[in-house]
Amino acid sequence: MTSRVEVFVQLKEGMLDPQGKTLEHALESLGYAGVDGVRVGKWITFEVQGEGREAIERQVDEMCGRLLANTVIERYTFTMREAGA
Amino acid sequence: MTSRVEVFVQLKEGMLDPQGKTLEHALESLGYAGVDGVRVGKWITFEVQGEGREAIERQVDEMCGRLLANTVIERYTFTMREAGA
Amino acid sequence: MSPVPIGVVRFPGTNCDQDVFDAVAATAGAQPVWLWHKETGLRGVRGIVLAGGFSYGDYLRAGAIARFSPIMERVIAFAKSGGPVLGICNGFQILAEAGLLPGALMRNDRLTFVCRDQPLRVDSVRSPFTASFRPGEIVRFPIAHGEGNYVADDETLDRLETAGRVVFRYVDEDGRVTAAANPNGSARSIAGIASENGMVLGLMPHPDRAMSLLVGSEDGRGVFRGLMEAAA
Amino acid sequence: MTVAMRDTPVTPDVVAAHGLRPDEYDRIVELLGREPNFTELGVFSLMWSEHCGYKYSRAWLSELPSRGPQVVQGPGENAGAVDVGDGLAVVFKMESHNHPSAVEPYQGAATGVGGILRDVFTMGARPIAMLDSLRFGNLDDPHVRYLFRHVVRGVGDYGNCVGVPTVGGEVVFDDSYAGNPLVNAMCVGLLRHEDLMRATAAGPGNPVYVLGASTGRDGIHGASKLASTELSEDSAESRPTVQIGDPFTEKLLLEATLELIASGAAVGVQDMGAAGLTSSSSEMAARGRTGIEIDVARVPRREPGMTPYEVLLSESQERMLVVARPDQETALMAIAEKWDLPCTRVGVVTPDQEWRILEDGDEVCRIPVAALVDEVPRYAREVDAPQYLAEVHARMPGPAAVAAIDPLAAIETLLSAPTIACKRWVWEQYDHTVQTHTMLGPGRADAALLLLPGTRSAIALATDGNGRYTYCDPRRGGALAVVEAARNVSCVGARPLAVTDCLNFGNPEKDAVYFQFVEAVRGIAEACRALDAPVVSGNVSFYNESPAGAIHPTPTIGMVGLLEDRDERPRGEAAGGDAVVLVGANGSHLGAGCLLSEVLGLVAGRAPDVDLEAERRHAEIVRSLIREGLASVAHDIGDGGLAVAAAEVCFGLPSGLGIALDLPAGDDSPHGALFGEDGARYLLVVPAVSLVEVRERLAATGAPWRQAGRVTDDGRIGFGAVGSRERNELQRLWEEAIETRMENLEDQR
Ligand SMILES: Nc1ncnc2c1ncn2[C@@H]1O[C@H](COP(=O)(O)OP(=O)(O)O)[C@@H](O)[C@H]1O
Ligand SMILES: [Mg+2]
Repeated sequence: MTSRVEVFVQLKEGMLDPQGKTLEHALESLGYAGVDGVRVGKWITFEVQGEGREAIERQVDEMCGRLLANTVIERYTFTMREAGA
Repeated sequence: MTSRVEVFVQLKEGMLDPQGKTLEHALESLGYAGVDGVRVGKWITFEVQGEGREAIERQVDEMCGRLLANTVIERYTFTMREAGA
Repeated sequence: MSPVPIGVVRFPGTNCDQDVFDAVAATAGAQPVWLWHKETGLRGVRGIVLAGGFSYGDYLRAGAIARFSPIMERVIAFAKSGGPVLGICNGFQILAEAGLLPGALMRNDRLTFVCRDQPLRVDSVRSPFTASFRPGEIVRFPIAHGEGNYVADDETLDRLETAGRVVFRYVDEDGRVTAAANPNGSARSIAGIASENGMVLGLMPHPDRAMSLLVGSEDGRGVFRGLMEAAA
Repeated sequence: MTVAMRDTPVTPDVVAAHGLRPDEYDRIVELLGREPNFTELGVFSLMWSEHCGYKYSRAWLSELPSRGPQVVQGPGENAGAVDVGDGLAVVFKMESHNHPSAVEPYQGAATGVGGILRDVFTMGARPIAMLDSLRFGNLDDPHVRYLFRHVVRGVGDYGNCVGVPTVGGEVVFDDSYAGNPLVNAMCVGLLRHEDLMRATAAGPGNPVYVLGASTGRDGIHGASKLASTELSEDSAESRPTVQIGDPFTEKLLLEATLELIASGAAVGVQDMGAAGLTSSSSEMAARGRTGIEIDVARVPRREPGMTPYEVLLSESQERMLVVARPDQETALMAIAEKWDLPCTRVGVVTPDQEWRILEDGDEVCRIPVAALVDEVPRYAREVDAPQYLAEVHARMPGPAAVAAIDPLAAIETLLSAPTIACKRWVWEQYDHTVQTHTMLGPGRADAALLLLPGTRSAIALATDGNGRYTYCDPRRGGALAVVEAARNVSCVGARPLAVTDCLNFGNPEKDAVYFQFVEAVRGIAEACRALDAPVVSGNVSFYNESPAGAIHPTPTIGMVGLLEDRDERPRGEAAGGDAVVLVGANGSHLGAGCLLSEVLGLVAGRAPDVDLEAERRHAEIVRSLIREGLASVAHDIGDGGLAVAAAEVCFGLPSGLGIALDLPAGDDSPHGALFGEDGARYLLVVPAVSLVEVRERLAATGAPWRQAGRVTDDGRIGFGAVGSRERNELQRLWEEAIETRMENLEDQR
């Protein structure tokens, strides 16, 4: 079975996000009013082969915790769906 | 009305994605077999104030094209939902 | 007395490896030894330096991938057994990712790479790496990094401070901690921290680039002397 | 799909779409003895383009001096090389990446750095320094800021990651570059003479390898637009013409290549840069007087379904073509594996001087190597001076208009003009201290100064060019680029050794542009000859035009100088009471200068006259004063004249010090003396104790000179009777001009 995974990584709540702040200022100076709380994170997509939804989920979770996010400063979520489905 | 927007930015199809490539190698050497086609993009979230779903959508689309994505090499999509809803 | 072998770890994207190798070689009593990232042994070295650079490209996050390399498994064990380990720049990032030092190094708050001559204050001489400095001494090491913004929660920061584990701080020419003198937004202007036993030091500035007045400063020699003595 | 492409008939329209003229096509048919197929046509269009074949420029480039006892390798290889003593040679070249940077500034600049690095390390040299010479439009325009911000980031991120210090360069802002920025990068490498590697495909039977990244559809330019219309199922979207840089792979390639060359396993190595596999393979064969046979099916791909046409023309980055010794293939593979780089055998060197391309064993192209490399058409024509020159010269404002300019206000305007202002915002983003040999980095002196490890000597590096001068006076402009670089190198005590050039011009098919080019090359040739600084490598970039017109013609010069004893450099120390000495005549020439352009917004008049004999003599005088410790600071007088030079010298002194200038007596208008950009001039700081000796020495040379002022303790900069300003006030204007503008974030991405 091939699953399509999308991982979303963002700085934890309460951590200052300078990139988000900068974008927010930039949007403002371009005249986009009313934009607030911009945060910039990562969106990582891939396919993974394997059997058993739960087993794969566990594996992806581990990949996120070990490598894709630094859990000292970041939090992550991910979604999974069967590819081609 | 406050809408929550999520923007997803990725290199266009066919573009070399050095980030994705090195990440894929890393996952492999960490023993995660069967991972394929890793691509690393940006996930930008924010809130925007405004009236009229379509008007806001047009505005967000413009923001993406002008600032949030580099449309020479990247493509983007976004989702919107009413905040607090 | 035979020279003390000091390991210099080379990841494929390490680019200060030669600088560090030369710095160790210039330290009386020390002998540099290359350690390749694919190696699973430490060649009998008694101290280790993780040099600056971009270990595996560092596209995802500096040091994120390097910490899982074969050599790092051994470096982690070596540090846990009390061996001296010096992490400079990317080396600091790797030590933080590996959990040998607390906190994390985020992208510089100004969002750009920054390279300059940086005055630093030696805020603790408890660690063997700074044993040859005077407390409060101002030294100059170059900095050159894009992800040197040190962050940790307040509790951790307090703990580091009270235990004398904040070793270097960014200061201005007069030795004052100011926002303008902080090149990357680091919490409490922290430039380098040590482990509880003082034997692991991570810092963003480059003592390896401050080994000769010909290039502007020789203040880095003390750090390498400290490493050699801790390893001896 | 593949079949359809290969069978695409070669009609006159297809030929024209490939940028080939009908007579050029006829010549191809004559050389082949038959009509080319579609793939072969694409190959010719590339190899016969200006970019690869130098068809408009080659005839003139041959006028540049390229010999000298110091030259180890002249033009013709991936980079030039000069002897620096102690068995060492310095390898260097400059290259442009203007068009890619206009389309995608970050990636364009980054891959420009990548390309020039490869040119140097394929020679077996370890890159030890980078310099970047940049031109943009007006910094008050958000799009210009966007280009500037991302070009700088691209240059920095790539060089920083590979670990090569960017130690110098220049940045100029002028409207003529608004639609077409210039991004020129220079790389300098170091090797022992015996390690020099040439890009030759020698030894029939030797295997040919591709080392490094896989091949995608990157950068298949103009020609491929046509190809993609044939491929209806692929949308233009999926046809990236922008190349993405991968500095980590470059670093691997750098280490692997140097190891490979040191191991003796390689016969020849060539970067697969512009025109990729096609130019690298045919040029290597041409140099080796051999043939080469490559099976494109064996070239590792990043994407499925690529045609031979695409594989041959792809400009994917971070790839090398390697000709190996037949008995050394295991050594080659071991090195590739150590660095985790793919390495694939794709062909073989043949004895027959044919360039043969196969796909899975079937022949796709067969072209005599000479037809691709030696038979490139060359166009040389004599054209008359264009009309605009007389108009520009006539536009020179009269003395009354100049006298009306408030000199103190003009000084402030000049110091805060981005072209003159401090470039810290740029070079702080570049790692300029890695490799620990940077004695004088950016912002420290007019040229960078690098230690040569294991020796007593140092090399000086500088880039210079002035588009405004060249626009007003093409020949002088070419010469002035060379002499300014030589002055910069001399200011750190070094003697010019050799140069590389990057010739940025508009469309050479236009007579005016062609005239500018030919004259500028002549100017460069004259100056290089007079200064004994041969041209050992270079690059031509034409078609730098936007809808608003051509850029100012901008030849840029990268110079390498040698300081045999690193201790004989200026010490930079100064104290109140030291003398400020002007070597050279008093200023008077305002034509084509910064006072007119920055204060009046005028490009007018003639460029400063070039006296090569004076340049040579004055540079020697300055070097000898530095060598003997009689001058502790030296700065050449260029943009903005004496006023700007004095301010810049002052900004480099310990805080608290000032400078009081004396202006020459008997002048009613101080503008010429303050702002004149006459050549062969330097401003020195002479320790008070040495002044008597310096006077005697200068008097004996017969060169014009005067004591132009002194170092003061009052923290002010005084401009004679014109008035004075707080040093800190002027310094702030100068230091913050660019930073303040870049704090505006609307161009951030
Ligand atoms: N793009 C750049 N990259 C690196 N260094 C630069 C760049 N532009 C300017 N510099 C450095 O800033 C200093 C001043 O440059 P410039 O203003 O061109 O000086 P000058 O007018 O004396 O030639 C030099 O040390 C130069 O190398
Ligand atoms: Mg200049």
